[in-house]
Amino acid sequence: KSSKPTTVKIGIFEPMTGANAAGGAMEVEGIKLANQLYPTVKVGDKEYKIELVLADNKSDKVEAANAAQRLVDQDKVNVVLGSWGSSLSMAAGPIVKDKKIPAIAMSATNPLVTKGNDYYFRVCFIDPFQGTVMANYAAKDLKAKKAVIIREVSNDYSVGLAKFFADSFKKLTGDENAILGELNYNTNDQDFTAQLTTLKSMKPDVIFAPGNYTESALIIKQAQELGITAPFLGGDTWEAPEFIDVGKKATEGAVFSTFFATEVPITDTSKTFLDAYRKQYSKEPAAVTALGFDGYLVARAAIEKAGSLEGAKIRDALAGVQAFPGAAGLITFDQNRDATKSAVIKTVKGGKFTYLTTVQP
Amino acid sequence: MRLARNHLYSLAATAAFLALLVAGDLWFDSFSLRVWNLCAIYVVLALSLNLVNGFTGLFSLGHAGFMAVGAYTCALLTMTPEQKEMNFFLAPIVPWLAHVHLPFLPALLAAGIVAAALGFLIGAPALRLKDDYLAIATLGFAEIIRVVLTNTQSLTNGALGLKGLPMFSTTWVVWPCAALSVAFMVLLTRSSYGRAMKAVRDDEIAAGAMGIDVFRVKVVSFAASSFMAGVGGALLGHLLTTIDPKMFTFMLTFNILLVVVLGGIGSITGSVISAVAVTVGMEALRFLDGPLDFGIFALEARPGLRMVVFSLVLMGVVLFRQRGLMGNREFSWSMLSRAGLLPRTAEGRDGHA
Amino acid sequence: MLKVEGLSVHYGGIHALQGIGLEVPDGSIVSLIGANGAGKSTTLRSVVGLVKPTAGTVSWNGETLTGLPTREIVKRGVCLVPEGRRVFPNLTVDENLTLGAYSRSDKAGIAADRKKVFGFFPRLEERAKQKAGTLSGGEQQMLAVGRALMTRPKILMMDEPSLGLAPLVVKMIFGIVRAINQEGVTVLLIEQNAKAALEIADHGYVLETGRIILQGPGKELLADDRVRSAYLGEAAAATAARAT
Amino acid sequence: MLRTEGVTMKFGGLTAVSELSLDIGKGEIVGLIGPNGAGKTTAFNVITGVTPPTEGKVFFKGEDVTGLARHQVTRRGMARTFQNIRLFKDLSVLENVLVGCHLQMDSGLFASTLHLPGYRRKDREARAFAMELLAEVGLAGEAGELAVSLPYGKQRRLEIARALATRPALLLLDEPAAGMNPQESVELMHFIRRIRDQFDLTILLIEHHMQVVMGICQKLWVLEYGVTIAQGDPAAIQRDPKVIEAYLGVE
Amino acid sequence: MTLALFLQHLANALALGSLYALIAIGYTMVYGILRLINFAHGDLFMLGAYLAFYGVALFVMPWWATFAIAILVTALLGVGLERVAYRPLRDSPKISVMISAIGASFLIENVAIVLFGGRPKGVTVPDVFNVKLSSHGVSVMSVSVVIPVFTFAILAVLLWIVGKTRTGMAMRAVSTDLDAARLQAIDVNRIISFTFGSGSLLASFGGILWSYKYPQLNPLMGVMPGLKCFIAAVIGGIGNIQGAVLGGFLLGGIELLTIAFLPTLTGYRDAFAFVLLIVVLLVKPAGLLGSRQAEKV
Ligand SMILES: Nc1ncnc2c1ncn2[C@@H]1O[C@H](COP(=O)(O)OP(=O)(O)OP(=O)(O)O)[C@@H](O)[C@H]1O
Ligand SMILES: Nc1ncnc2c1ncn2[C@@H]1O[C@H](COP(=O)(O)OP(=O)(O)OP(=O)(O)O)[C@@H](O)[C@H]1O
Ligand SMILES: CC(C)C[C@H](N)C(=O)O
Ligand SMILES: [Mg+2]
Ligand SMILES: [Mg+2]
Repeated sequence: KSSKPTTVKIGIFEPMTGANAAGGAMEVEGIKLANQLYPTVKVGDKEYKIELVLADNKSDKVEAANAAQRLVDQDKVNVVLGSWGSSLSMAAGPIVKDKKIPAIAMSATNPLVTKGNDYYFRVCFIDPFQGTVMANYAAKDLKAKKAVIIREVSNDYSVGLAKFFADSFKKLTGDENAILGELNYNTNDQDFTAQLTTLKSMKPDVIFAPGNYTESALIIKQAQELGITAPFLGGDTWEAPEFIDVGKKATEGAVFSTFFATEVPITDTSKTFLDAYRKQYSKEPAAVTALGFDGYLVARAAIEKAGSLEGAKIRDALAGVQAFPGAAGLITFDQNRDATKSAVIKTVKGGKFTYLTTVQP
Repeated sequence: MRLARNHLYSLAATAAFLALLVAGDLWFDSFSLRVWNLCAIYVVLALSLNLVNGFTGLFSLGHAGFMAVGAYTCALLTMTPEQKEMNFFLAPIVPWLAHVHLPFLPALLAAGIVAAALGFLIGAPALRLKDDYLAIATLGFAEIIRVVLTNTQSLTNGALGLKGLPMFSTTWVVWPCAALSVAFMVLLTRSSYGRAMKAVRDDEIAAGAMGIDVFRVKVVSFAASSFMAGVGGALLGHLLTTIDPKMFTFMLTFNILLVVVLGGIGSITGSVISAVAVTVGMEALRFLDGPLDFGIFALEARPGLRMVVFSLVLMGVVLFRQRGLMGNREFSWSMLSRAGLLPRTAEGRDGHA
Repeated sequence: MLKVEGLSVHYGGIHALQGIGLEVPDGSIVSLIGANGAGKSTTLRSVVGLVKPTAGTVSWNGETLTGLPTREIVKRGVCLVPEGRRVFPNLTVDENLTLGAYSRSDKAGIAADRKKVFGFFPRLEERAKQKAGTLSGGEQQMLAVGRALMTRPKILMMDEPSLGLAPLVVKMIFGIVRAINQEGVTVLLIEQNAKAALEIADHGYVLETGRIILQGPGKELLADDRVRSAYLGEAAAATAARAT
Repeated sequence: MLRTEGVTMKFGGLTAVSELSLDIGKGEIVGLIGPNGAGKTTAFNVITGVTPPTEGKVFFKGEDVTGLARHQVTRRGMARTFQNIRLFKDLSVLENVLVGCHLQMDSGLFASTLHLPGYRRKDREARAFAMELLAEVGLAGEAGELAVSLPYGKQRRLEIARALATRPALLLLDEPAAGMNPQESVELMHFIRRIRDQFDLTILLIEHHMQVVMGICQKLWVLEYGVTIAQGDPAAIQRDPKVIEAYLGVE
Repeated sequence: MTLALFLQHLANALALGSLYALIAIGYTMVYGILRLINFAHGDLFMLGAYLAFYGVALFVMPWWATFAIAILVTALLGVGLERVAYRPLRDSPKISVMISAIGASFLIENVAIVLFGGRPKGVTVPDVFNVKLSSHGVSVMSVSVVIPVFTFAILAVLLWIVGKTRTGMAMRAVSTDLDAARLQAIDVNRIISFTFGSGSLLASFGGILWSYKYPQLNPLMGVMPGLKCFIAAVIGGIGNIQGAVLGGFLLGGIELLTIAFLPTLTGYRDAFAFVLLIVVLLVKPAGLLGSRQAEKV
């Protein structure tokens, strides 16, 4: 207790290698950008430098737990940010809870991440909401009557989203049999022709295919090759440049929900973020990059508000966050520590992600 | 006299180890403690793999599957009904499991038993195969187990996995488990049954001609190893407090295999040393991915460097010390005295005492 | 002439050969006898480069063989019929023989040699299309000798060619040894059957625990008391006869 | 003691053993000889349960043992050695013999790992017996060595000691003298005779060393191309023209 | 199920099966010579695909030129791999060699992650391979027609090499007994290098065609195909080249047709491959066309 710290440490708990590396990298971009713009924080009346400590969780649960433990224990970080991938976040859950260090997930949408864990927050919406949004879009905007779901059965996110979509699509169409079929595939599969051929014979109006962009892009491409014309709908994970890069022309017209659209800056922070990002990278940011930016800002604001580096205090400050202006919209944490936020629907047009509409919660 | 001395040494070593455990439990920070406890789990896992691969000569790559079964069994038996309800939000859990809630030890035992039973079921057909064929078939079984776990939503919660397992894997659980495993292996390898296993490993036909029921020895050792793997998996689950099917891919088996081979296949000592060294080493190398790359955006290039170094070390060991650290030798006090690390018995000081 | 000087071989800690010297003059038959584990096989294996000696040299007609890869040594006409039946079990008898002639390209010569081998071992001709792995021990030994002949060796080294062979075949093998020697092939022979080996040998060496302890013309060795009692088992045989 | 009835073994089109009918009495030393590839080892394999015969039956001590697994045959009191030595190469000489004792100890995984009292006693006995056997074959001094580090001749003797450790009534030796020089072969003859008396054995052996075969066998069976071409006492066999032509050759 | 639908499924199965077959051939060759499960085979597959990708993307070469260069470079890498990681272990226990193979595989993957980045890359498929052919409601891409042609052509060439040429016989000799092969004046190292080179060449050949069919690259892309094709090789009888082809088609067929007929079981797809494997092994322990080496006692 003798020598007071002169820095505040924020731990970045992200997959930098392994299957989720792309997502991790995008979030880290946002966090780093925010750190460049706002490198310090005022605690009480003292100005502290914010130091980022990165730990690669390798997209692996055992590694993730070690990495998280290391962040809170050895690096003594005050807040943890991450991780892309809900199951990785869940591996960190008990650790941050035990050490009373608040953690903020940026894009982990699985409800279980924050459920029953007072120390885990998230700056994005959750899958039940996302599923409803897409069901709405399918039933109302596309006037679809019948849908087929093709999901990544070994991916918690995909399975969850598929279920939420199915439930609300059935409700919206008032048709118990509105889902013609649920087809599965596995992570890292590359050939989907069998599923798609079956799918084609079901003649759906719309296809819901939540899953990683890697497999999804191939699915859409192979669907086109098989002559499937029904539109593809998906979730936030599609928003990665590789989605278009891999799927090429086939992805034209694919629709998905996500957190943020650069075309519709919501707050002043959005503008700050966009300007800084475009200047630095001369390209358009992904939604999760904006969320990474927001995660950092919320953490910083909470520390400032708590006026202390004590975990429990920062946690309480976070719990009290109301309408915080983030780059990807206003952030208010509900009693489950999930942000109630609007969803953005985008499509691929001319080889670019294009804003379609915003759906309020 | 040498015997008495060696007993003394062993007693001292045990005491020192116990002291280390107490000290660790008291003074290690939770990160070090976690890594330290992970070491113990890897000891159990490495020994279990060494039992089939090293001592019975069965090339088995199915460990992840047995670990998964153990981890799931133990988790489902120990989680509170509330936790289960929270976890199974997509499809409710099967009724007969919903309200089961056992203390840890019986559940751990059950994990081992279920895994062993499965090992028995799988072993009965698979152990008719040999070498690489056995390896690929057991790997196949493990993958099948994983696929089944992924798809049986109302039993395992499928891809969502389980979260909120009670944190039972404390020092005083995992290290005794490791110690028991070591004791079991040492006693086994010194016993007649252990010799029968080694005989089967060296020459099946000759072993049969010695009246050894070769197939039975194989199945028993396979099931015993599955038991240990199941327990190890359960311990791992309760250390992480969350599990899902993706944890238990064949990469996990490979990792354990690497530990075993680095230590020396067929050596208990080797497995123990290597389990600790690899677990600690992997964490110690973390700096390669870490703060080095701060400030500039060299970031994308850096991560992964740790694994590159790890692979290089691994290859180095395999290439330059082909039989691993210990070969198939075991630690003994006389080994240390031969190496000059302990006073030789002949000129021992205990003569003065 | 094959000349071995000061040859030492270690297997890990075992000092299997401790400075061996021997000479095999062109056109002669030389036998190497000695108890099990004396280092006979090791000597031959080092000559063809399958074992790397720790000291010493092997030379063939003045050229140093030590350090050359096995195939180069074999190409120079130094050929070994290894101990144990190292035939290729998955290849047919025919293919095994063809491989013996791997380094040769004279089609006619190869065909003639194959005929000759089948002449020596009609049993092999019967089984020409059978996989060598399913041959009996003795048949495999015949094949191993036949395969070696296919290389057209200048010096043929045989490591216990009679191991596990029926008396009739053993006789035949010794006949063949003589026959090929008469055609000008030098022979270096390892045998347990010391009597037969020394009878046909121009010169013999006795090897014990990695050292040459005795050498001399075959006939002389046969008469040597030490050889008689240690390797020919004559004293013991007498006792045995009485006991029956 | 051992009786086979019309044992026939076919590999694809090849009849390795045909209609073999052995009959061996208690305490006899019987030889099985014949040219290479005659089917001697195959006959051993059939008798000891390595491969079930295509046709025919094997009786041991009056009991039908045809088609039993290897270890079951051994448990009924048959032990063998192999033409190509098959020792447990990573085990010490003593341990090799102890493996042979495992059968007698009859202890399961738990009893032996937990070193239960019953096991301890049996273990002590087994060790004593194993050392006795090693002394018998002259390997007591090498008990701690690795089996592979022994020279060939000693490995053969170790294999015999190991087989004896199963306390067999019938011992089958496949070319025990192979790779031995005449001196050693003669010693082997004594040895075989001695163990027969000492352990109350019946012995069936395959051998090409005629000195050995003629020296110790009371009865001989001669195979050629799987067919029994002669049987009888050594003296008669040595005179049998068919045997001379097929196998012994003329002096 | 309508006929058109069935035919479509069949076409899919053939397309996938022939790709499996192609890769399995290389696997089986390498296994055959060293009795080594070359876990790095899948990684050479990945390297081939990346090399071809960079050839087009960075050096703007025509696809066929980069194709040729990529497979040759990968073949050399395979030869190098054998030299560095396997040759020193020739006399070591099998398990050490296998660990070395796993280590090599880890190393290649991790170096690839550092070099190429962990994020996937999209491949621009050359136009010839990207033509959609359809008739009677069945559509396939031209690449899926090209692959089986290659597969069978390669099969024929290899059968000839292994069965009829001197090199082939030497390959078979080397695969059973190194020392005995040396004694026949066979240059054992050259034969092994040759086999490894050809196997690696086929791996990258397969990898590139794979990336034309599934236009996405990532450093771990070889893991699953590697495993599947090894399974295919085992099913057919490892070491046996026709067996590899048979196994490849069978695996592709089972994987896709079971899904076609039992769509509810799609989640179990990966298990099918293994179930097939295990069933085959239990019935025919050496695979369908493999011959078990009779063990002489
Ligand atoms: N690969 C090896 N590793 C270790 N030791 C070996 C090896 N090969 C041979 N030896 C040892 O080297 C010594 C000489 O063996 P070698 O095979 O040359 O004897 P030999 O005279 O041919 O005997 P035999 O008559 O049994 O064939 C023996 O003590 C043997 O145990
Ligand atoms: N597994 C098998 N498959 C095919 N043929 C076999 C098999 N085992 C043995 N044979 C054949 O059966 C015949 C008898 O072989 P066996 O090994 O019994 O001969 P043997 O009498 O022991 O000869 P040797 O004295 O040379 O050892 C041989 O021709 C051999 O080729
Ligand atoms: C697919 C995932 C890696 C990302 C997703 N949003 C989640 O919460 O898990
Ligand atoms: Mg020898
Ligand atoms: Mg035989």
